[in-house]
Amino acid sequence: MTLLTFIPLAALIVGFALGVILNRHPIRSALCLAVTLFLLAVMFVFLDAHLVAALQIIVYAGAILVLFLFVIMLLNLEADIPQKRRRSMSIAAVAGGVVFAGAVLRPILWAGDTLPGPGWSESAPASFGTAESIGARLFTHFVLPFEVTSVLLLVAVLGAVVLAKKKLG
Amino acid sequence: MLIEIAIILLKVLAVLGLVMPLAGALGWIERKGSALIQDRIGANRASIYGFAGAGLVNTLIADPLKFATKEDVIPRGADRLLHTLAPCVNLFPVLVAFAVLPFGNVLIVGGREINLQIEPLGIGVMYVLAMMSLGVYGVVLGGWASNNRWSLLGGIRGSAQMISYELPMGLAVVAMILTYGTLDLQQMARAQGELIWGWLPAWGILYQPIAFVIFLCAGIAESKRLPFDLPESESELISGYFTEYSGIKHLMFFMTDFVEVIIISGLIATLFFGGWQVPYLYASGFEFPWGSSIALPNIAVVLLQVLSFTIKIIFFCWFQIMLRWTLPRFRYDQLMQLGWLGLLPIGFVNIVATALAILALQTT
Amino acid sequence: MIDVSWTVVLPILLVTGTAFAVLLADLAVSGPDRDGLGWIGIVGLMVTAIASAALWNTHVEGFAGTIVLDRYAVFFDLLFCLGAGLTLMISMDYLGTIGLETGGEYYAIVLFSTAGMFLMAAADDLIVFFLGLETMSIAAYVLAGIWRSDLRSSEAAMKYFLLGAFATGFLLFGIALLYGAFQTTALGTIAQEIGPSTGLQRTLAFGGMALLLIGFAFKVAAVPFHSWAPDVYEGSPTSVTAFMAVGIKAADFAAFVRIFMHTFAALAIEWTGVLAVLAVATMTVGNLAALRQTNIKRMLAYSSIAHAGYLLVGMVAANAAGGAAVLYYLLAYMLMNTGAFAVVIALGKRGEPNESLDDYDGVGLRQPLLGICMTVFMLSLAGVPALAGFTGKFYLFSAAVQRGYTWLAIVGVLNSVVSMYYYGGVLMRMFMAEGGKRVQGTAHRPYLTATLVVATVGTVALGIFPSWAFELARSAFLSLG
Amino acid sequence: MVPATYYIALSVTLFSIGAIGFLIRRNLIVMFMSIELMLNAANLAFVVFARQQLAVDGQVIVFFVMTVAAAEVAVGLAIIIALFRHRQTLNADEVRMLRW
Repeated sequence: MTLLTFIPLAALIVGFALGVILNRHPIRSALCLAVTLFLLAVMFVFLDAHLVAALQIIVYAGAILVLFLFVIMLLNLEADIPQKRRRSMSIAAVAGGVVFAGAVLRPILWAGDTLPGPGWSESAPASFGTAESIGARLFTHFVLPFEVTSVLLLVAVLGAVVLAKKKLG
Repeated sequence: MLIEIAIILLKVLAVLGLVMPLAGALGWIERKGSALIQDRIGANRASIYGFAGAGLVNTLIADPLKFATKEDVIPRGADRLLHTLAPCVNLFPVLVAFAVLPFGNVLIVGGREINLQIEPLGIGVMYVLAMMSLGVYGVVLGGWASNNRWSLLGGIRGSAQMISYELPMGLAVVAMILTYGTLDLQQMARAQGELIWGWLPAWGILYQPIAFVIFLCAGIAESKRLPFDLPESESELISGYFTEYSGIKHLMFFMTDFVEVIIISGLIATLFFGGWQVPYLYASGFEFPWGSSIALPNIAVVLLQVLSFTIKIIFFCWFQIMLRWTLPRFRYDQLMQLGWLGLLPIGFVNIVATALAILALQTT
Repeated sequence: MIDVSWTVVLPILLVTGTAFAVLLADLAVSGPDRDGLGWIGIVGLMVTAIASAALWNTHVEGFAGTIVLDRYAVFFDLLFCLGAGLTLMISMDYLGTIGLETGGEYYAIVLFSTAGMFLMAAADDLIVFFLGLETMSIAAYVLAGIWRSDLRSSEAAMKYFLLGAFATGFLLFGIALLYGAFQTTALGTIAQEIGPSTGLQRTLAFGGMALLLIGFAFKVAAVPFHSWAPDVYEGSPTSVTAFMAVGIKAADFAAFVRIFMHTFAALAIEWTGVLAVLAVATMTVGNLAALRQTNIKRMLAYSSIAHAGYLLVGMVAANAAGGAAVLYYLLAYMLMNTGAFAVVIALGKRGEPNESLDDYDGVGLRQPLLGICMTVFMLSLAGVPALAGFTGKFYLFSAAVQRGYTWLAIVGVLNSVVSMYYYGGVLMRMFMAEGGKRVQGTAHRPYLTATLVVATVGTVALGIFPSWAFELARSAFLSLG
Repeated sequence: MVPATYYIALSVTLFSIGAIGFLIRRNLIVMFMSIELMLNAANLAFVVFARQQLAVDGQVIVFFVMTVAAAEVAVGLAIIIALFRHRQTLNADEVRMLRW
């Protein structure tokens, strides 16, 4: 990916991410988040993570965010009323966030050092990021976490049903 | 470089050139089909000098013209930006999903081998699922931005229905991935060219009949057609999420419906019915199991393949239209029960059974 | 190849299996009496505990080194079994009291949460730790909100969930930076490479460590990341509050100690200072705020914050004595705090929680046995000698003194003195005041009585014979290597 | 070729935006979405590091993060619905105890 494609894409991602937190209406926030996620999937493609990109769209944009939209519509939420009295808190939060980002970014960007690892300059082998390579790693080295996710999902399903079902008992 | 781009462009044009008129024609076929089933005369005004068959051509031109010249109404209190965006968001992902659908094997032109698939992505079928899962945004946006209760209800119904039925659909696809050992739809289509016992074409439906049924149900639910058309259900919600649309935007919603029918048909054909395969047709021509063979040039083979694929798609489109006018609508709780308590567990069992069968075959 | 080692995951399998058994048994049970389901859980936890104890002398890695079964993991497995078992016991009486008919889901979710804790204690890989943490936390969010007809429960669940997920974000980004620095999420490799790291690798490692620290501070409710704790503890059903205060906090510390005191041991100089400041703030704010509370659950919440501060003192020591003291104190804290919550439950009735401190007036005179139990717990929490809380604090502070943190130990002792005031206040009310409401605990609650007996005996026994348990804790911590 | 550090910078920026959003917004659903932004920032970092190291571990981890996110969303939205049944508001300030 060259600078010519990276900068517009990154700018769009940041712009829509800002849209998420600045829009007054939750639906618009959710849509901005959807676009952000979609653009991130595009970026994943540039980073040779094709399967992850597809999953990002299927799981994140296609299911998780739709759930958000579903709840927003179900509860028929209206736009927020802006509140004045929280301004100082907001300023503090923004300042904190900017300072945090700066503190992490400064050494990373200006270190003149490269990240640990061999691979940035060379092109990735054809097998990198394919379903086969990810599956092989997932079912050998990461087989325990993989099994744990099944318990995790079961707990989530159980919990969601317990909390949201209409009637008790 | 330039030639490659030109080839891709040509492929895109070929696919769109097939899909868009077909989608338009389906509108007419649907009207005719419903008339046929309900034993009445239907869609007979659009004819040329009394010849009703010409109505097809007429519909292809007259319908878009009619929609394009109508006033585009945006209701008061609606979110103007999202209202306009919704139909585009609805149509776009379905159209780009065609990019990985193979419509033929390899065409050889001037020594250059052209893979008859717009983009041979490694993640193939996952890409289609990804694009189809984006289709729900158009429904949600249209429903929400219209400032109309029926629209909102349609949007809510649509979002819940579409994410619910994505799961069984994904499970059916996983079963097919296990069967073929690849994600690439072109590879899947090629694998179906083999023969079982020397004479039976190894189409996916023979291996995975259960996955086929699941995929068919989920596919129809994804395209929101009867018996799963609750997001639109005319008698309850007028037109559901696109009640408040008129003019060209309405046409786009309308088109999306039919394009979805086509992509579902294409997927069914590719996954379960051999894709572009013609039984006993190989790269060099027909080779029948009883020994005789007919040699054919590459171009004829390719044409036959494309024709075969087109016929299969049209057949399944017609099949979906017949379904629509045959079955009554589900109630919403029945819809959810079928998805979550019926298709989903069956899909899981099917995957486990498939995996076990493959394991057993590999170890013996 | 797939590296399956059943021994390593045996305790986790047993407790998950128990959860499944409860869920399945729930289908067979009908009617309001669901104690049987709780019993299945308790028996399952006992089996798990026995199996874990039998593995005390085993030290194996499994699943490509992502999980390890050492004495440290076994110690925490036993601790979690105890905590979950006591929670189930008090729940069996409590759920009926408040009229919460959830069926088997409640017990199953408690057990699933416990399975997540087991994973956190045994994880030798950041991803396994992360998934264990999420399994535990998501189950805990549900438990907090499980009393759906009660507004406070829903609000507590909401707040717990949002802050918990926020903390998860920090933890995850920290893990991402560490992965970037060391090309792996295996704790063993990170421990080896973090010391000699230089340049951008070190920068990333520092960033990751800082973010993990923030995440953990949120999870253990250390000041200034504590603001969620009082509301969540107050709003959740009391049995769940007890579970959060002892079980979940112990699990957070299990991972916190393993990752910081073992994996990041080479950089101890860098993080002990920050942790010392956190410890002081946490102890002081927790204790001072607890002074002003009028609701017993809220008071215990702030006291729980203060106790997290004491535990941080042990971590600041960054040596074997400190680590062992943290483990020991978690055990002591589990006994005395569960006991305190059991007393709170004993005084509540349906529609009448009796959680205000005013409701405690004269309770000790009317129900002397309950009063004696509460006395033991309060004095132990305050750190009065000859009880578990005192020996625990003694170990924590002496570890800090060993490493030259005398000032920190002094702050800790001063804080204990402050805490004496509010713990003593409860006792004063129970034995010296006569209230108008005349609250009387319901008699005939066998499970609650059993819990109180276990907790009281344990608190006293740990106070009088601390060395045995401390040696266990010590050898558990030393097994980290 | 853009240096890998630029991607990490983007990731950190996204993470900060998410964290700021969580702190300045009072709408529970939007706060929740801000958390999703933070998780996605971590995902981007994982993918970049995986590419940098030419090892797919990072991509596998993203798979786990998505699972966790899905589980969190299921439970979180269920809690939101349960809360909304009581109060008909999603303003964090109007929810009595939710002040921080």
